[in-house]
Amino acid sequence: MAQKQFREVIREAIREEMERDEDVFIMGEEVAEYNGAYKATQGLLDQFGDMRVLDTPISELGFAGLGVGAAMNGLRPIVEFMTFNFALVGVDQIINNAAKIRYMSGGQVKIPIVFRGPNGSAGQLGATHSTAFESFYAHFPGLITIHPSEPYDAKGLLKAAIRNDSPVIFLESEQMYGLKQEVPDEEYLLPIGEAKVKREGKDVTVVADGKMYHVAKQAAEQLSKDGVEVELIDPRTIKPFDMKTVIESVKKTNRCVVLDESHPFGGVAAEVGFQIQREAFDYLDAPVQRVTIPDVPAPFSKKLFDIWIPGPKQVIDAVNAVTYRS
Amino acid sequence: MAQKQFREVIREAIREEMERDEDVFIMGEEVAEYNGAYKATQGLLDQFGDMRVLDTPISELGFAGLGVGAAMNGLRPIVEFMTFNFALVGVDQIINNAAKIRYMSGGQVKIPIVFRGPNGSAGQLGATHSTAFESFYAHFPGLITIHPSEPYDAKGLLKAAIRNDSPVIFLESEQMYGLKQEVPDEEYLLPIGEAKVKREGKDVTVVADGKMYHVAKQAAEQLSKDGVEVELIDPRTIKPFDMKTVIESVKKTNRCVVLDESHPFGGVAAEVGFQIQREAFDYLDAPVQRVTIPDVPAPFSKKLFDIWIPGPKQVIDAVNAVTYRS
Amino acid sequence: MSNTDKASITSRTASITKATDLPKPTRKTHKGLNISEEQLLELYESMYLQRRFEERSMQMYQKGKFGGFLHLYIGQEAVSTGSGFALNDDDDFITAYRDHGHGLVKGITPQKAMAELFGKKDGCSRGKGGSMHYFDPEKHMWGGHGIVGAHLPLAAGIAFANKYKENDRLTICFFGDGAVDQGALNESFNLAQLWKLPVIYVVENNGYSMGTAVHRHSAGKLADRAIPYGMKYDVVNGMDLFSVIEKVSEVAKHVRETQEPYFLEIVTYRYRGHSMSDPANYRTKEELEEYKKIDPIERLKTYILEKDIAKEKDLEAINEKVEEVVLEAVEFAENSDFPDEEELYQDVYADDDFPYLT
Amino acid sequence: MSNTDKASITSRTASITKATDLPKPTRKTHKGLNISEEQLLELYESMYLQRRFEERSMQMYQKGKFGGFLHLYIGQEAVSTGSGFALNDDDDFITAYRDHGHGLVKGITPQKAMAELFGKKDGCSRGKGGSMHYFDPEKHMWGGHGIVGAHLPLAAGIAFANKYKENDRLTICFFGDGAVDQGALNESFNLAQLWKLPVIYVVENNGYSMGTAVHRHSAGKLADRAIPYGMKYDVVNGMDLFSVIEKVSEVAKHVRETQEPYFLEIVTYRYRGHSMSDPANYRTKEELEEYKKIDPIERLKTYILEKDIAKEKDLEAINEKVEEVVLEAVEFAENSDFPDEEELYQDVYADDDFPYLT
Ligand SMILES: Cc1ncc(C[n+]2csc(CCOP(=O)(O)OP(=O)(O)O)c2C)c(N)n1
Ligand SMILES: Cc1ncc(C[n+]2csc(CCOP(=O)(O)OP(=O)(O)O)c2C)c(N)n1
Ligand SMILES: [Mg+2]
Ligand SMILES: [Mg+2]
Repeated sequence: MAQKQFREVIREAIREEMERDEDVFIMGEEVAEYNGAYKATQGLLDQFGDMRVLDTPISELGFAGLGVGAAMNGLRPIVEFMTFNFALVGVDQIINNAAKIRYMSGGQVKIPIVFRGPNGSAGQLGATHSTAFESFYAHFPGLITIHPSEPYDAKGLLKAAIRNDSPVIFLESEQMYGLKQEVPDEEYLLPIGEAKVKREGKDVTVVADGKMYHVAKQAAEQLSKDGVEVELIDPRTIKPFDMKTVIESVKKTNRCVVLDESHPFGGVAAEVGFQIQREAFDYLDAPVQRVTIPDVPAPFSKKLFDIWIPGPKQVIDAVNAVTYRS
Repeated sequence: MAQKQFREVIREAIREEMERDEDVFIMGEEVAEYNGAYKATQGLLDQFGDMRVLDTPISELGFAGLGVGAAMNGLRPIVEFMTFNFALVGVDQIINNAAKIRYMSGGQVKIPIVFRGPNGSAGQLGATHSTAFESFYAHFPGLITIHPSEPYDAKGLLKAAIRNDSPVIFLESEQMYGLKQEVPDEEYLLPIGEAKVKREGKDVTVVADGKMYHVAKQAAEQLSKDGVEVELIDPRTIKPFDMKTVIESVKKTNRCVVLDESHPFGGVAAEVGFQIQREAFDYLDAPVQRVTIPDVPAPFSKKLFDIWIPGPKQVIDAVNAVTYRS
Repeated sequence: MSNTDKASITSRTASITKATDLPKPTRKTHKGLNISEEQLLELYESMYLQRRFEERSMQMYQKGKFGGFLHLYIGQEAVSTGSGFALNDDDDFITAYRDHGHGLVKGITPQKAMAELFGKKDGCSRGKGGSMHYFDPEKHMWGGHGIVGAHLPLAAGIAFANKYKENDRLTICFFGDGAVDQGALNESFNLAQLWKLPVIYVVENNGYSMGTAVHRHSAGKLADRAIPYGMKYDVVNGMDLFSVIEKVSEVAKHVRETQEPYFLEIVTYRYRGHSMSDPANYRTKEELEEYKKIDPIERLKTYILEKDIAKEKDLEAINEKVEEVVLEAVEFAENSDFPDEEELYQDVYADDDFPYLT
Repeated sequence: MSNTDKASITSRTASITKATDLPKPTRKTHKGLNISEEQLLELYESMYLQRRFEERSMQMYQKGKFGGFLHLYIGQEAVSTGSGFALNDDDDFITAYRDHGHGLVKGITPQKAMAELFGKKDGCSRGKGGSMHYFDPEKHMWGGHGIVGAHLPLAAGIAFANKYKENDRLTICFFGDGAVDQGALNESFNLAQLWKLPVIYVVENNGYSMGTAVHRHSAGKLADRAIPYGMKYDVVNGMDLFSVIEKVSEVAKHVRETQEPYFLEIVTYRYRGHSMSDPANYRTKEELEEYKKIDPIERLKTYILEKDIAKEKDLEAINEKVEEVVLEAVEFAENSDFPDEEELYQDVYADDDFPYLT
């Protein structure tokens, strides 16, 4: 076991899969000669050459679609978006082509492709550079959506994603690339679609993915000092979402708060909250609460931004609400 | 009062607003010389000339963005998408530009623009032509989303949308264009963001927008014969969503079913269901149920399509579930 | 402000009678093009099959046998047929929603093709795609695509995979003149030229994007869209089978050798409206008649008869055979079953146990 | 399959030393261009202001005074300055995220500009936009846009509105060489030419899209992207202020008269990395030095001194004045308040009572 950064394990997962299977290749803006805008692809060009590690023009629609076509015809592309904000200009290729062609062809065409890159906000970058897309992609059938919060999960899930025969949206975070965790030296894969209880507790269930997991964790630690034991669940995969694990926990704690970096309307939190009330209605001692980015675009100003992005305080407030401590 | 078709009142609303305000113009594929793919713009070219009624190339990104730019600089564009499925290639202009520029400019730039056209499925058109986008657009701050189900609402709301200084997504339906209703001869506007109780009932609240409203209505009529009185609410506007009206009703009926033509994950139904449990937890006698398009793309085959699209039977099942009649 | 106060943004010329200009057809004979007499008759049969197949489809549609959109290719058959002939069987085809001709040329059987229109499980896309989404990857038919322009990047990707695998296959991508205005074209052209991908992009310029004449939607000449990338290009008479065969053969040779993309504007015409609901009021009857005079099937027929390659009655025999094939296809489609209910939840994900949300 | 087995998709030429070729500068003098001596000094001041403003911004950024991205325009000042001079004050500017120079040229005060970087309420976008989103519509500055290529259609729309209102304003839209590959460019060009919109599209070709040299991301020559549409175009030396002024003036006259769009490739160079985090290892020191030798500010300075329009000390005086202005701007920004908390929920919708969801 060694301490590894999030960006390192992303790179390792890609490298290992490219070594294992020569149909795997990677493309995106600045992934090759520049070694990645956030250095997630460092060294890959040198190791694999420029037929397998390709710098693209700024043509998200073009290269996302090129990836889908290559996947249809037998390759296993990894497409890096410099951030997922920029994928919006190419999103038709993801939602109409990658996600639907298998179905429209009656299952004759498989599309094993991974779209990956940073998601959500990364500090003061303004409204066009700060959107979180986990809810957006999970809405559309045909896509798998993965949103890990820690290096260990990220590595095992990215490898599984590359081997999966369906299109996968794999969401990372600029602000987590430096995050370190113990990661096994030997190869491992993790199953897509399994949540993980990362902290056990009896008082309240908190569900939080991606960056919000870390916010929830901080809150849980503080709450613990206050005698409130949070059961913290990291769904890791957003679609398919492992509700079983969540429902089991809620049946024990009878209370739940869901965190989510998307905007509130129809976000992951709304979905999970809806399902909890549907599946565990008689177990709930309080309505499910959510903590999300507010329903406004990201402001630039640091002062506003700090209010905009949810912190442990909001989580604690929500936990207080569901435990009627407020 | 006269009986008018949905497509007629759309046309009337546009015409009246263009007559009233010379800054209003309309563009889109086949809106001018062809008189509209679905004839919603019939006669407008002849009346207003080709500077105000413009046929565009198939360049959704280009002309959606051109509309946003024109709105920034003082005009009030109406942009028709032949269907909202095709807007996906231009959606960056809606989500990143139309919705965010006002905010990023600190309020200095207003963007009075209406994006309109048919939404959702229209029979056997296959997966790329059948997606409903109300949940999708409502997710992103900066946009107003309107989804009327009947001519009367459509006309009053479209006129209000054209006069509104924020970008509006106005969703219609190919399958409803022929639908008729009594509509006043004199001018009227309707307020954006107000739901309407279209049928009063004491046993269960049903919320349904757009095409699903008509499905719910059918179900309500059948249920009534069975002694179950549905209170049927048409939200009309999806963002902002009039939860007050819904909550009031649920407090009376203690049960709710939400219909929605989107896919389930994070759809309108999830959002409304989540909010109901949050705001009316103590009033609920049963978990909120939803009836949506399933989580698969639209199949072509009539047999599969008929299963895919929700009908009154599913609504009745859901009502039975929340009233424990099943 | 009235109609007349306001400057007109486009000049609406009332006098346009023909939407496009056709380049001269080739002067080569079938011998000059290395087409045997037998092949010539096969080509005739293929074109006639596409036509009759669609005429019957139209009939079935009008009878209410199936729903959805139906976009007919009638008039454009020389493009699919000539391209198919000039290329290898394992070269890859991809096209837009007006895809019946291309599908049949690539070897989708009329039965499977018709069953797909009917939404039956024996359809080429198992009834899930319909008219706009013909798929048969084993036959190198990669669809049938409904979002205008969205398959152009896919073609670059299919070509990329072929180059990556060094398998010598090339990709041909068909689309309409309306698709030329989508940025997808330019992004694909740039990528294809930059990465030297073995792909032939073909715009089937039939003069109209739905009701919009080509000069009203695209500034400049369509073929010129290749120029900025340094991509090679040419304009071809698409009402003449030999012209298509000649040019696509030449281009295919070049593309296979250089592994560089090519852009062809093949000028053609659709006889029917855009789809079944379009009365095509935007064009004159005279224009339509002009084109019917140079109908690709009639033209080949005349050639065959004039060169005495076959007799009228031989061609009649072919026609009858085709007629039977098409009627069998209709019967096959009628008798085929609809997909099973469970099919609704199949083929979305690779994983058969995918836990679908409700 | 190893690195060497596999055919290389792009030829990585190690010997490229210069990313772009500069066209020859104009031979005209300031008199030939109708620039008065006073204006010449103002132009010098404007360029120097942009430079010093950014040098100070960089310092403030490094001191941690503000966060986010900071993209510096240093080296490219002749483009913004020459364009601003050649156009009217009420002509409309729109650009990408490297927007400080354009904003200052359009009359955003250094104070407001600096306050925006600091995220303060007195910023030109009230602290909500930041470095990438400078807005001042009253001064006809329409942003500051962060999604590469996404503002090109906006420019067509701004121009459309001007044409619609028949107000004789024209629109100039700046973007980087990287944006040329976005389909947004082609869709905008087609619309602008088809509808004859009074807009000048300017690619500031500084040789690199982030770390990717222009020939590695764009096939062919950038200016040629106008050809297919029949759009007029030209290539300009962007290190030379006079060349920019000459060409943009000419083009503006033409566009105003004909109401037709124009495409200019203005070749220039950025001295700094793409943003503050980019060490710019993809280019040689020599290349950078080559360009610094033809620095636009130095070049104008030399011209002014050689022609004896002003003395060294006059220019020093200007520099000092600018220095003060910039320092005052920093002070202003430091002292300005952050927006109020309530501002978070303002300016999203036109309706101040919008019921935000929680
Ligand atoms: C992105 C997108 N926009 C609009 C449409 C609607 N539409 C379908 S076909 C068509 C016209 C296309 O014409 P063309 O490309 O010339 O092909 P043809 O029909 O002549 O074969 C339009 C506007 C669509 N399917 N996709
Ligand atoms: C659609 C999109 N893709 C990617 C990015 C990330 N990005 C920002 S700037 C940039 C390079 C642009 O270079 P260029 O257009 O030449 O402008 P310059 O920086 O040289 O001024 C990239 C890739 C983005 N902002 N938007
Ligand atoms: Mg056409
Ligand atoms: Mg550049």
